[in-house]
This record gives sequence, structure tokens and C-alpha cells, in this order.
Amino acid sequence: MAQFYSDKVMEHFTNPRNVGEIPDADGIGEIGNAKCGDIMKMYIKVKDGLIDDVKFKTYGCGSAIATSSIATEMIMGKTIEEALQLSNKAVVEALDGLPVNKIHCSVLAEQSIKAAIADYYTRQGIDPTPIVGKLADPHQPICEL
Amino acid sequence: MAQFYSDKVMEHFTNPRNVGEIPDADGIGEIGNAKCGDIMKMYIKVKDGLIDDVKFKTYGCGSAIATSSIATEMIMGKTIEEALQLSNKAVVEALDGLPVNKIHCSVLAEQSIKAAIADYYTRQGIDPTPIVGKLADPHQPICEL
Amino acid sequence: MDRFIYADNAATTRLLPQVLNKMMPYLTEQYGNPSSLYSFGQTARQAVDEARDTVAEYLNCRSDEVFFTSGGSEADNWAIRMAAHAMAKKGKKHIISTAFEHHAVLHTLKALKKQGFEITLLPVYENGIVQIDDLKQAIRPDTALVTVMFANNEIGTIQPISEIGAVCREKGVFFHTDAVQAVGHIPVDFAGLNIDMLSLAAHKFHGPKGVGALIIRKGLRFANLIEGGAQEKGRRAGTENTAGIVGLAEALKLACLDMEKATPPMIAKRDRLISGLLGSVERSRLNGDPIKRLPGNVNISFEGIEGESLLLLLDFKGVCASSGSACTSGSLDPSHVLLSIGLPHAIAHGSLRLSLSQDITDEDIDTLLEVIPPIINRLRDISPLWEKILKNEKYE
Amino acid sequence: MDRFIYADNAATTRLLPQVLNKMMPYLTEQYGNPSSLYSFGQTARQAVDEARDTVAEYLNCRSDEVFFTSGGSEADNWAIRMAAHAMAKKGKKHIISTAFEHHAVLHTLKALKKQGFEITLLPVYENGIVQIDDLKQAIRPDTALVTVMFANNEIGTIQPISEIGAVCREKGVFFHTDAVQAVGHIPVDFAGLNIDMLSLAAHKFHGPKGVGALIIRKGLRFANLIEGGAQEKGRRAGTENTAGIVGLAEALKLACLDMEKATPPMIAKRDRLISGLLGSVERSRLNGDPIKRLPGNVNISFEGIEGESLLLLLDFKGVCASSGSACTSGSLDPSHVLLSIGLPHAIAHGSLRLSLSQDITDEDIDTLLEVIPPIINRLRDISPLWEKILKNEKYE
Ligand SMILES: Cc1ncc(COP(=O)(O)O)c(C=O)c1O
Ligand SMILES: Cc1ncc(COP(=O)(O)O)c(C=O)c1O
Repeated sequence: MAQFYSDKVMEHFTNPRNVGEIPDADGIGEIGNAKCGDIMKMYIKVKDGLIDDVKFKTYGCGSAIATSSIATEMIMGKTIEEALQLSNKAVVEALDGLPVNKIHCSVLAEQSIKAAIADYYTRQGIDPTPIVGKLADPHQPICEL
Repeated sequence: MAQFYSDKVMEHFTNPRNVGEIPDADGIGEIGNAKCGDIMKMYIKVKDGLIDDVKFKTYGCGSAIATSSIATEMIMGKTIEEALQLSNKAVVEALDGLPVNKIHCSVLAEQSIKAAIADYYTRQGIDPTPIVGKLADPHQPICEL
Repeated sequence: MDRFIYADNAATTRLLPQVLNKMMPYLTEQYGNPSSLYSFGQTARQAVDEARDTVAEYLNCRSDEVFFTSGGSEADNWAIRMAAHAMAKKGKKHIISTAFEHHAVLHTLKALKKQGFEITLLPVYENGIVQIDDLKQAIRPDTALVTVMFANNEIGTIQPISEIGAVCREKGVFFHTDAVQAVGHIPVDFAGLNIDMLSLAAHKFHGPKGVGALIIRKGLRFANLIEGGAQEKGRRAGTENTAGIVGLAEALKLACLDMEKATPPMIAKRDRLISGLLGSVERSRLNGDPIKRLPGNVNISFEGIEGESLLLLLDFKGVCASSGSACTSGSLDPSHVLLSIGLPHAIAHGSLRLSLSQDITDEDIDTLLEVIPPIINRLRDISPLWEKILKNEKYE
Repeated sequence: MDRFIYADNAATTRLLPQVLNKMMPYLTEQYGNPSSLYSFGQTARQAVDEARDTVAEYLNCRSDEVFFTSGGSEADNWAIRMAAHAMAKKGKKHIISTAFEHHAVLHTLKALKKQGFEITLLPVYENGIVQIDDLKQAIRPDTALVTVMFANNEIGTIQPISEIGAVCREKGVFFHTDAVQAVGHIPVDFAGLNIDMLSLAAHKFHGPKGVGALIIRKGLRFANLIEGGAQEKGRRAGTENTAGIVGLAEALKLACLDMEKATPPMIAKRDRLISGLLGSVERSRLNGDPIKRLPGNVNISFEGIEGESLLLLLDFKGVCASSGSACTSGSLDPSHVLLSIGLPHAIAHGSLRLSLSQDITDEDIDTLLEVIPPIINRLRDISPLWEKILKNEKYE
């Protein structure tokens, strides 16, 4: 059965890991907008500088859902520093590649994690910008990157 | 078996009637030229005002050969006046039609008969023009009509 | 995989075995070139001529008005470009079309625009139907051509072709219609509708891919798109695709002979599918006029979800369908068709097109009605957009 | 009918059963649209992608340089028109070609001429081969494009493509070659020959009719001939003819794999046919270079007869062949190819093209050598032109 996506993407799309919300999350990040057809929302729980739990909700195409899923796996249990280093490229590689016109989904995943961490710092009263860097405007269409 | 030409054309092309030369012809008419790919040469024998014999030789395509053949049949035994009235249209009809781009062949047939009759009159010392009318210049490409 | 339900007949259709049977001689022993003199070639010639007669018979045009092409796109390009260039010589550089034409038309118009043509795209309103008064107002002394599709490929709405034809004829403006979605599905009467040029594609009515036709009214003569040999009376060069042409004609014949009988049950299935989905999925809406639409077209938007992920999950269930979401096409914006009828982007992204054929059974409809709502719910469950919608939050 | 001998393979070829077998899934169950997302469509997509890779492999180009079209004519039109228009914007409106190109090229050039392009047609001399010095002299600062066919369709002569490619590359002029007669018959190395664009058609090498390709060098990007959907990376719109594309690739593969083994016996048959006919029919001559010609091409003129009647009589004997006579084509002048190599009209009219394939056996060659001379004699017997020739009369 020929597929548009790699087996890995399909696997994550069909059985997404860490779907849902964390009611008492320490940080929440949302990136994307309805106009573009992609919204990712990441919830993190932080304990001792580690990502203790992460969950996501995604509105979007197959690769948007798959990239969110694998990204949560990739940062689960990692330090915040490690999570911040997750690049969209690493996500693409972990999924055995994405079609060219879907690369923006991996950017969304990276950015939504950063946004959640930034939110975490903000809640702690710490300015996230020096740590997290400049984030994409959540209302700017990342799909046009 | 599908054909480009009508059965009648094919029949006359395959078994042309009255092919050859008349060594002591009373009139010979030749129309067409090699450049156009069509030359018809008609030989007639006249007796008591009737076409006593007619033969042809033709260089040309299938319909050129078929039109010459059927034209000889159509004037054989007829009076000169009747032979002069043979129109290219009658030849086309007798052949159950010709493809549009082959109509000029029937004109060649008509003209070559007229040319042979004109030659007959000339040999008799009679100016053929008032009787036969103006003939196509034998060296003008009739195919471009 | 459960059942296999092919509900994407507006994209392409199954080649009917009867049609393939008719084509087979020309894919095997009868490989002669129709332009060859010998009888082996003339047999192919005869097949092409008969196909032309068949097309003429079922579309009510003359045989010598039928020009075979490689498909709908070529026919559209040929008609529009060449009419435009011919008219431009007479100083007419204005073309009228609609906002929701197929890209074969719109992108051709875009190319013409770059070359200095002025394009007016008529609105199609919420129901997806052109209004004749808009057309009347748009026609100017320098209007070269009106090109309006017969039926839309995404939302299936049928345009008032008869009225458009009448207006164009009266005003002396050429009228082309892209009838790729209409031919073989609803009656198409070339002569009776005052059409000057009409495009069609065989693979949309159970014929082969890679073959279509442009019908050009007798007496109209524009330049060629594909120059070369003397095929198609010197107006479309290229060795004839005998098998394809024979297949086109046979498929058209079968579709037209069947149409009267096949249409009412198809409409019944379509309408059951529409009301079933609208009834069982909240915040869903039908796109395009409910009545003036192709017998097999269903197009529904579901808020809060994105079309591609819906298609993928349907694929797991053995359902082939299509969406107007940008993600399917690889472009950024969702379908221009859905935007043209006023859908917001976010809603357009959540659209699903199911296009039926006679292969679809009542059980298939049951299956679709059973399978689709839970998939929508599943996607909504993980959708932050759906969250916002439920909370009545503003989005977009 | 006696034996059936198909000796018109330059017109079109028999679709090989192995090729049809490869196509069959896409003419039956696998009817999915390659542009569709669902797996049913992706199976077709995969087939198209693999076909593209195969073409790339056997022509030594990149997969992303292969654009499928509806045939050779479309490919020629696309390449020439669009390169011309692109270059015109840079003030380059001069195109170089040859006097004996296929009409798909020549008529396209004619259309461009009307639009203000200047066309130089290089002579091809008695042997039917372009001279590289002529090309060098013809190239000007405003030369937009050189288009020279790889091998001629009537007289089979093979052009010095490598030298032409080198000159064009050196001078920075785009080079298109119509390789419709070459591909599948002689080695064609796209990258190695410095070709910028190359046209081919499947039905000339035992593939299906109605499908071809234009190979466009990576980095070159001209306008589209057929605008519309995103197929072929947005450069050639139209729902993909999956079966045709698969057939093209399979036929190309088989032809190329077989070429080394098949060519020497084909050349042997060709040369036996040529020398047999020249030996047994007085006042006959071979048209085109005897060595630099396609393995299957025989083209001989017989004085004093006209080609069409020869073809009809051959047809009775079960022989399919072709002629350069005007009568065959419905035009007035005999083939421009035969005139381009200096044949007088009258002699050009009496030409016969026999184009062989691997189906042709040694017995077939015997039959041809047996059957043809008496037919020539029969036609000469009733030919007043032959009379003149025998009498050494001037004619024409
Ligand atoms: C040299 C050459 N170019 C172009 C063509 C046109 O190819 P097609 O008929 O497939 O369009 C042909 C054959 O007809 C040809 O022999
Ligand atoms: C309305 C409409 N026009 C044109 C086309 C193009 O047809 P094809 O893909 O056969 O070129 C299509 C289908 O793709 C269509 O639906």
C-alpha cells in the first residue's frame, strides 16, 4: 500500500502519543492559526528542571499531528535545555522525512514546545526571551515560512 | 478491411480498363506534369463520329489511375459530342465519390479526354477551340485547382 | 482494510471493463496509424471517425466540430488561449470568467493577464452559482470571451449555461464552457445551449485517462495549441491515440444511455448522504446549492478539523475521498472554490468532498454514514480549534 | 492477403504485449488519481514516479528533468514555443533549425515567424545531414534557440547531435532536439550530449500512443504550454495518464536493454533490403546517408512512378509502408524532407519508406524483395512519365 507519508509519520498520526491536556500544566504554548489550517497546543509539566510530562492537542494535517506526537516523545523526561534544543530538523529526521510542503509542521512542533517553555518561565517571573529566544508570533501563519 | 477509397475506385485501380497505347491513334491528349505527381495520357480512335477505341496511360496516385480507367469506359462507343460532355463530376459520381483532396484527378481525366479530342480536330485541320473550349495548359499544375 | 469505497469520482473514475474491451483491439493487433493510407491504418481511421460520430451524437454537435485532445486541461488551454489571441488582434482583450473555475482555466487566465489581458471573475455567491445579471453587466465592447464552467468540480453546482449561452450569442461574445465535470453526468446539448467551445475529459466518465476533446463550433477557427501534422483536420497535431479516442466515445455513449435511469437513484444516495452527515455531525454545513448540483456531488465542511487528517483516517477505513484543504494540494490557502462561496479559511480547511458513481451501493452509503462521524469526533477531540469553537472563542 | 508485413514503424509501432501487461493494472483496478492523497492514489503515484526514474536511467538524465506529455508533437511545441517566448523577452528572436524537421517543429516555427521571430533553416545536403560549420555561421548574438532533430523520420539520417550540443553550449544558446525517431532505436545520452531539451514519443518504440515526454535540463524554466493543476511539478497540467506513462517507461526499458543485441541484425536486414532493391530496380536511388542512418530505415526513390499507387499495391500484398508523395498526405508538394535533400519533385513523388522493427524476419525481407520490383514494373508499364524517361525526354 503506497503512502504519501513515511511509515513513521503514519504510525504517529494513527497512534499519537501524549495526546490531551494537562489541567495543572506549568506551561502552555500554542502556535499556528486556523486560517493556515494548523494549530498546535503543548502542555508541559516541569519538575527539577526536567520535562516531567508533556501533552498536546493539534488541529491540522497528518504531519502536523505526527510531528506533535513525536516531538512530545523526544522531549519527555529531558531537561528544559535539551527540550529547547529540539530542532525542527531533528523532528523531520525522527519521522524518516516529511514531504517538502509539510516541513512547516516540524517548525510548528519546535515552536510550540519553545512557546510552552517560555510560558513556564513567564509564570516563574523570569523573562523567557534571553533563554528561549525570539518566538514566532503565534498568530503569524507559520505555514508560510 | 477499411479503405481510403471507395470499392469502385479500388476496383478500377486494381483492374484498370483500357490501359495502354493506340499506335495509330486519331488523337492523343496529355495533361498534368511530373512535378504534381500526375500525368494522364489518352489515346482515341474515332470512327463515324464515335469514339471507336480509347486507351490511357497514367502516372499518378490511385485515384488518378482509377479516374482514367472509368473515364475511358464512360466515353467508349460514345459520340464525340457525348465524350466532350463528360464532366469531372460525372466521373466522381461514377466512382462513388473521391476524397476531397483527390477531386483534381477527375478534372485531369476530363481534361485529358478533351485534349485528345482537340488533338483529333487539329489533325483534321479543324480549329478545336470553338468545339472543345479552352483547355487547361497541359503544363500547368492541375492539382492546384 | 474494511470495505473499499471509492468516493472520489470527481478526481477520476474507474475505467469500465466494457470500455476497455472496446479499446483492446487498438492496444493489441490494431496498432496501425490512423493517418496511414493502407487498409491496416484505415481500420484505425474508421475507429477514430466512428468515435467522433458518437461524441457528436451524444453531445448534439457535428462530427466536424469534435477535436480530440489529451484531456480537459489541454482543451481548456487551447480554447481560452487561442480565442484570446485571435480576439486581441481585433482589439478585444477582456475576458470574463468566474472565481471558482478549475485551475486549467484560472491559471491560463493568469498567464493571459501577464500578457496584458484584462480578466473579470464573476462572483458565485454562497450557493456557488453565477448570476446572469452579473454577466450582463460585465460584458463590455472589448470582451473577447466568456468562459464559465458547466458544473463545478468541488461543490458540484450547475451553472445557468443556457442563459449564459443566450446572452453571449446575443452580445456577439464567444462562449467557452469547461464541461469536464458535466459531460456524462448531466445532459449536455452543445448546439442547443449556444456554446461556442466546450471542453471534456474521458476519465471523468469512466473512460481512459489522457484523452479528452474540445468541441469547436463550425466556422470558428482559432490558432492551434499543438502545431504539426495533419491530424484532426490540421488543428491538433499528434499521432492519434486510437485506443483512448475509442474509449472516450464508448464511455460517453454508455454514460449517456444510462443517464436517465441512473440519475434518480444517484441523487437519492447523494441526498441521503448529505442529510445523514448534516444530521449526525454538529456544526457541519453543505457547500453549494442543494438542488442545482451534480447527481454525485457531496461537499460538506466540518468545523474544527482539518481535511487532510480526515482523508487519511478515511483511507484507513477504505474510503477514498477528497478535501478542499490546502494541505491536500500542497499550497497554502484552502481551495479557491470554497473561498469563492464565502467560507472562512478555517472552515474551508475542514471540508470533505465525496463524489459518487454508480459503483456506490446503498450499503456503501450506510458505511460512510457509520464511519465518518466517529472520525470527525476523534479529530475534534484532539483539536485545540474545536476547543475554541465550543468555548465560543474568536478564532482566525 | 498474402503475408502481413508491417514496415511502417517510423509512423507507429506495435504495442508490445509485455508493455501492455505492465499497463493493465492501471487500465483496470488501479485507476486511482496519482495526485490523490489516499493510498489508492499513491499506488498510481508510485507507478508514475518509478516510470520517471526509468526514463531518467535509460536516457541519462535526472528524474526531475522528465516531464510527461501527450506525445512528440506536444513536447516539440512546448519546448520551442516557450523557449522562444522566454528568450524574446531578452531581445533574442532568432531561431535556428533545419529544413527537414518534422512538421511538429516546422509548423511551430512558422507560427513563431508570424509573431515576429526570425527563423534560419540550415541545409541538410544530399546526404541529409546538417553541417556543423553551417550551424556555427548561423548562430548570432540574438539566437534564442537551436532545434535540430536527432534522426530524421523519413530518411532516417542521424544528426551530429554531440557536436551541435557542444557548439550551442559554448555559444550559450539553448539546444532542443526532437528525438522522437531516435529514442529506443539508437543510444541517446541527454546529459552527455549537452542537450537542453529533448522530445520523445512512446508509440515510436513499441509503447502506447498518446504519451511522450519532454526532458528539460534542471535549472531551465520556461512558461507552460498547458496550464492548470500541480501535476508534473506544476509544469504540465492534466490528470496523469498513468497507464500511458507506465507503458512509455516499460517500452523504453525494453528497447534500451535490447538495443545492443538487436541493432546489428536490424542493420543487416536494412542493408540487404536496400541493396536488393537498388540492384533489382533500375533507376532507383537510396535517399539519405547509407551509414549514418537509423538501423531500421530504408528510403528509396523509383523514377517514373508515384508513391501512393505503389503503397496501394503493396497493401494488396499485405505490406504496410509509407511514401513521401504529396498524394499520401493530401498536400500538393511531395515531402519537404525529400525536397530538402535536393530531389526533384518528380523523383520525390516516387519514394518508398520501409521502416523495420524487430518483428521483421529474414523471410519478410525476402518477400519484400520479391514483391516490390514487379509492382514497380507494373506501374512503370502504364506510366507516361516512365515512357519519357526511357526516351530521355526532358520532363518537369
Ligand atoms: C521526428 C518526429 N517528431 C515528432 C513526431 C510527432 O510525434 P507524435 O505523433 O507522437 O505527436 C513524429 C512522429 O509523428 C516524428 O517522427
Ligand atoms: C472542471 C475541470 N476542468 C478541467 C479539469 C482537467 O482535466 P484533466 O485533468 O483531464 O486535464 C478537471 C479535472 O481535473 C476538472 O474537474
